[in-house]
Amino acid sequence: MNKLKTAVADFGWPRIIIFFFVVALFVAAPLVGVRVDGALSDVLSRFGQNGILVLALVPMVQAGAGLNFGLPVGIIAGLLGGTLSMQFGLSGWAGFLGAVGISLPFAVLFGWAYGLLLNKVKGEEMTIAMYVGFSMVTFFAILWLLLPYSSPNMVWGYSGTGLRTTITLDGYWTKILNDFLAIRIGRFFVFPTGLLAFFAAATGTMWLFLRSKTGTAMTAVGSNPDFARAGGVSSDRMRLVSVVVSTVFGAVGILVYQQSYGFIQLYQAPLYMAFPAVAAILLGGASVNKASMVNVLVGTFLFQAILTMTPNVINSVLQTDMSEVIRIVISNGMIIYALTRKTKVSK
Amino acid sequence: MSGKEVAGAKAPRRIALRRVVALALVAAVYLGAGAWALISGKSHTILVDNKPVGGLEAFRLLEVSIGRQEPLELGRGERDKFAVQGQRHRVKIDLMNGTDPVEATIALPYDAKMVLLSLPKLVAGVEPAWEPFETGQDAPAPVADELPEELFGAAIDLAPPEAGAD
Amino acid sequence: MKTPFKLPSAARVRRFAADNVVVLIFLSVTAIAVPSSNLSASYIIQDLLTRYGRNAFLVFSLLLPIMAGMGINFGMVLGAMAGEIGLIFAVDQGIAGVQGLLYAVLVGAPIAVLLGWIAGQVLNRARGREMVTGYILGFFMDGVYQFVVLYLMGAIIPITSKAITLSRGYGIRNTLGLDSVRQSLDKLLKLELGPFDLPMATYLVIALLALFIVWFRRTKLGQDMRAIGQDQTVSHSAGIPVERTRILAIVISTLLAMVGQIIFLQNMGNMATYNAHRQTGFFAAAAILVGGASVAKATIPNVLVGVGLLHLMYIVVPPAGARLFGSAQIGEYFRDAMSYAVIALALALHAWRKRANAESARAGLRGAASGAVQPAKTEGGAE
Amino acid sequence: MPDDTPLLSLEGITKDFYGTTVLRDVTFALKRGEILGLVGENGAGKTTLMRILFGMPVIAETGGFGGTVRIDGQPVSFRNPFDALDAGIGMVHQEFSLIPGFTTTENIMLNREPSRRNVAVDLFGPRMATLDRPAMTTRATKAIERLGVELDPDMLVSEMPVGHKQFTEIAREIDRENVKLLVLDEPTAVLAESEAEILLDSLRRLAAQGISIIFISHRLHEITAVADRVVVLRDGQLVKDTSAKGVEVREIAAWMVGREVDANARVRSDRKYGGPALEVERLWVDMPGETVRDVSFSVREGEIFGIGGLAGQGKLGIPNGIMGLFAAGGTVRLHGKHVELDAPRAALDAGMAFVSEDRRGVGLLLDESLDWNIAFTAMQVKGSYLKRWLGGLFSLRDEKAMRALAEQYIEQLEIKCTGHRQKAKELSGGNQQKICLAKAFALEPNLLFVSEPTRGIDVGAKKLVLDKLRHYNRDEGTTIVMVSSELEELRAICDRVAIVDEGRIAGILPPDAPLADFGLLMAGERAAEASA
Repeated sequence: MNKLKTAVADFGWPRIIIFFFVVALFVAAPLVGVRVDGALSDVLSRFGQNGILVLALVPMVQAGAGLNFGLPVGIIAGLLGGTLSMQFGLSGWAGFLGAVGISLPFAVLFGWAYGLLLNKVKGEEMTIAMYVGFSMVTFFAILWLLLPYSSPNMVWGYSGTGLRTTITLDGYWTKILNDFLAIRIGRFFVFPTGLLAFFAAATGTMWLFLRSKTGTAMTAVGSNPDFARAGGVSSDRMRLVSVVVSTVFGAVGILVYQQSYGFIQLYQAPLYMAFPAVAAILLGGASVNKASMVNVLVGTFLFQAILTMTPNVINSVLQTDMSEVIRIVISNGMIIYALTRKTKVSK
Repeated sequence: MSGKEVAGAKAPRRIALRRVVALALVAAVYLGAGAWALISGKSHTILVDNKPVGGLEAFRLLEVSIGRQEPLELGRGERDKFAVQGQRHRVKIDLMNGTDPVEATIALPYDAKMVLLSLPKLVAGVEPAWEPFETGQDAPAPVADELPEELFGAAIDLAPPEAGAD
Repeated sequence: MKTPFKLPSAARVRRFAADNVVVLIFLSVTAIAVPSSNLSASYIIQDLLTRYGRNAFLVFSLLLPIMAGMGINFGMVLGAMAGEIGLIFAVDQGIAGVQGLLYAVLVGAPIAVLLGWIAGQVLNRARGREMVTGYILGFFMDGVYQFVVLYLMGAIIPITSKAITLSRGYGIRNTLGLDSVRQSLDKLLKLELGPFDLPMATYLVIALLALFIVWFRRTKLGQDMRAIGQDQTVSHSAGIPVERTRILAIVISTLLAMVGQIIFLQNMGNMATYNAHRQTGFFAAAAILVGGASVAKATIPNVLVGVGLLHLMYIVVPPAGARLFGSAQIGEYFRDAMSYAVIALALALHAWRKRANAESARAGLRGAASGAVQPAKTEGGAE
Repeated sequence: MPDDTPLLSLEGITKDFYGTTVLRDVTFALKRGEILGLVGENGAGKTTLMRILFGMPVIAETGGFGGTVRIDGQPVSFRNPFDALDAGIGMVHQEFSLIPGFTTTENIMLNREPSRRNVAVDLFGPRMATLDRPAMTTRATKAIERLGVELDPDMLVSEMPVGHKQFTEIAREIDRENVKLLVLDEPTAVLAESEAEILLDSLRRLAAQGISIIFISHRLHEITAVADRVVVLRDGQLVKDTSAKGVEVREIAAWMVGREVDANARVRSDRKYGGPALEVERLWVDMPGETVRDVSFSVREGEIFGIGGLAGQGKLGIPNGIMGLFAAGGTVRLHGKHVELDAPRAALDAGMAFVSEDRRGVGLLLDESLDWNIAFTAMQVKGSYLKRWLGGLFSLRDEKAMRALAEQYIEQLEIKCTGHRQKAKELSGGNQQKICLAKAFALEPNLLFVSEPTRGIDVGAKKLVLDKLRHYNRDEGTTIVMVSSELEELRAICDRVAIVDEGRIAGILPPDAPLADFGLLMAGERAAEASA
């Protein structure tokens, strides 16, 4: 009984409430005429679509650099990869993989510079990360206008220069992962095999990375920087590595997101993309300084389930669209909960 | 701890009394200011009307002003409006015929949003010279984009486009 | 306060530059953009004068939390929301003019106090990361605000005016016309000085606020906030109620932000019901940091300089962008990027400087210092 | 005013923490205007006694205390330090509790500022009163004058020399109108000698004004210079309460460290040492609270070298500096090879290992499992416990090997735990210490630093830990440098013991040297005097 109590306290009431909320949504769905299989199909594809962006948060949390509100730095690298790949006329698998390949060097470079900055500012990383992300996104908004992109599918038709706000991936790599070996069951349910396999591979890579010597050192730095230092590990270096890895996963994550969504969104679109990812990982049970693969999987699933189900179910029940309010309150409430929780630094 | 230094602890009861009085004063000022703002800030629309009414002739041409606002010129059968605040207003009508301007004070009820003030009635001294005016028309229907933009914009929603077709 | 250390002039210049690098960067960008914008001096000055009246009050609301060591109060958007709720009621009740503003303030005040108190409680639980928590708290409350204004108003909270209600019968429309109170404060005491219009009443209110801040610093509470801002542990052991004082700092800041938002909106003349507050914290933070403030220290001149510089850039950069790149859009992105970068840079510089200071403070303890424990000057001082 | 009631009397004060008695029946009294020198080793009970006097909450939280505290003959019991302050007791701490950006005046008057009321006070309460700056300056100046020192009332604390900070702090305490008793805990620790002199003068002035003073210092000559009476605590008991007149420093030192039984010290004839293993020259270490200023020594191969001294004197800084955990300078050579400072990795690579005194802060990953804790350093430094894949292209943790290692040490060191997956934070202090030892042993070092190995662990574990160290030294031939506050422990297992005082080595003694000599070295007397 006592154990249950501490387990509940550890997990946190907000998470439990949200968990039951999601269960209630699924139970209520058929009662109000929402198809569960269709909804589940949606949830699965959104799960794969967003998962890698959530996964990208893990290394920095583990290294003690906090929640990566600067995820847009990686997203920008991904956008560069995607747009350049299109510009070079690559399509299909070559296009998608090309996009990933092109984005990686940018991600490493950006992540490295961003990590150097974060190392200078231990303590207020999260606020600074947020603003680094914001300024990166807006600076790149200028570049989207100025860079000499020329592919007619991407630039504004009337002026012939400057990328469009939304670029369709149709004819390039729309849903290339989603549709790969996808299994259709009935009219409403599609299992996005390729997408989930890719996500699983990414999760596996992260898992292996955390078990490597470097990953172990990184976890130790996050758990107790003084211990790691005494063990001959440079915490600055480990934090830098974690930021780079996080940025790389952010870049890949946005490419996966876009192929599933079918569009590349530029300009202000990436501005707030870190927040739902952060909310998801926290919802999955991560704290500001500890996160695992399980947190990512559970959190992403729950969060996407809420996003998918609330508009349908709540609208049917209340006859009004409260889903926006609900998701703002839940996602930000989750972040505040994590930030105000006494970080259990056992000392 | 800091209280002692200030209060001097000499006359705690007098201090307590002072506080009560002071707080009461604040409450009074708060409520008073609110009441003042509510009453004197309440806006009304006065339609000034120069049309024949109940056997009274309209004037050929007149200049009407309310309070210190710029006067308006009204020809026969014309109507215009003043936006005013507060309930008591001085109306000044110059009939432009060499006679002295007519002045009158009207008092409106607090909840009258819009009143129709008949100038012939006012000049003739008929009380009340005004009557409530209902527009009858409702607020225009909001267009679709009147709903708030989403905070996270594109970041979260976006069910895969074809999923929406289900 | 006197400076006991006389630095050689070169070092002093370098130190000045290091302390004001944010201001200097901003100045140089603006200096380039002003001529390229091709705007007339009188246009720029008039626009600046208007923007001072519109924005300065909001920026002032950041001063006290900085003094109390809580960093930049991004939670000030809670105050902005309270002000907007006040304005909704003023418009709904048909209260016009300055009275309408007063009414909005009176309605907004208790809401702001409540929200400020909540924010203070939350921030007290998030020591060391007040800024990011305040920022997210703003997002969170945005959801609550939307719930209240979009779903409760007209349904549970009585709203009489159909003109501001959505056609479905409840919820406030996306855009709220503020014609009844539009610039009523600005017009109250308008001074025409040559080609310029000066909203003297607004300036007067801002000046009164500045006086209030000056006075407040000299009160016991102000002194306590300064103490807590520097060392919470010492303040606590001296008997200063740390948590309560921090909450008070946030409550006052929220109240001021409430008034500031009302002043801002009366100048704008209409209100984006669900968006008006979203950028409030960002603009205020950028302004005070551009003015040379840091997360730990901010003064009234910082506010005045910052509002001027930031808005000068906001005025001149889009037309400059249009002329240089053929796209005003570029200028707009550029000024946003600059403002975001300035916040990031100012925060980073502060964190970095804090570490450098901590290290130099211990410099005396390093090295195999010969002789007695302390440097020689110590001994002379005590005699 | 002839008043025979002592200002303060402590009667039969007894206190235990979770069954460990730290104070036993301590009784003494203090007269008005008297200066009492309170002396004792670390852990003798001084701090606990002062905590009881000030009603620190920690005392009540751990079950209160026995005995009576009387002020002016009336029994008192303070619920918190503010009660004690109200009753006229002031405390000056070792660490400065000053606001750096405030002036002298503002600090002296902190939270007691004289102020003027105004309308806002009625509206929003007393904190809206404006400060009366002139009155503040006047009162601060008066307090400074009472001390008989010169301080600029408008100088910022952050720009002050250390001595001024100390005086500011004292001035703050004596500004209270009702102050009767002042407790100073090592006030001279941070001061230069000339400043310390001025401080002692100030204390005499205050005593002459009728303020009683409890003066805690390890510098025994200061005690003999300023105190009217000396009270010596040892192991929680009062061993001496005597007039300071005619008392010699050496006597006090002997009272302080003297144990009834002196059986532990042993003379070892069977010890053989090789050449120099570790040579340290002019080492300085910037470790907060444990600053090392200028230390040189050399340790022989196969030796167990002890470093002792009172807390805060810098003994802990020595291993921490050599291992690169704090900024350090000087020369360190291991087996003749130069060791880079400020680089933990270099120290580890050179073959040194360190068991930190800060077990929970530095020694352990509290939130991780035991196998992680034990294997981590060896994995990072030596690349052990890794499994290589794809021809060494990348390597993963070898959880099996880690488990085997953990289990080996769990058995060998008799670590009580539920298994190698248990989290380190769930173990008792003694078992945590064994984990730290295991971590160091896993590195197979040729020189091992052990810092405070027995602090905060129970008797059984203490013995085991010390035995393990002794056997490790004997069986593996590993040179050990052991830093400890427990003099007995050092004398029991070390071949030589160095005593550190004020960041320097005061002297190196054989373990069987007379106790009083150790005491004198700790009290800041030079080696020459001690061996006399």
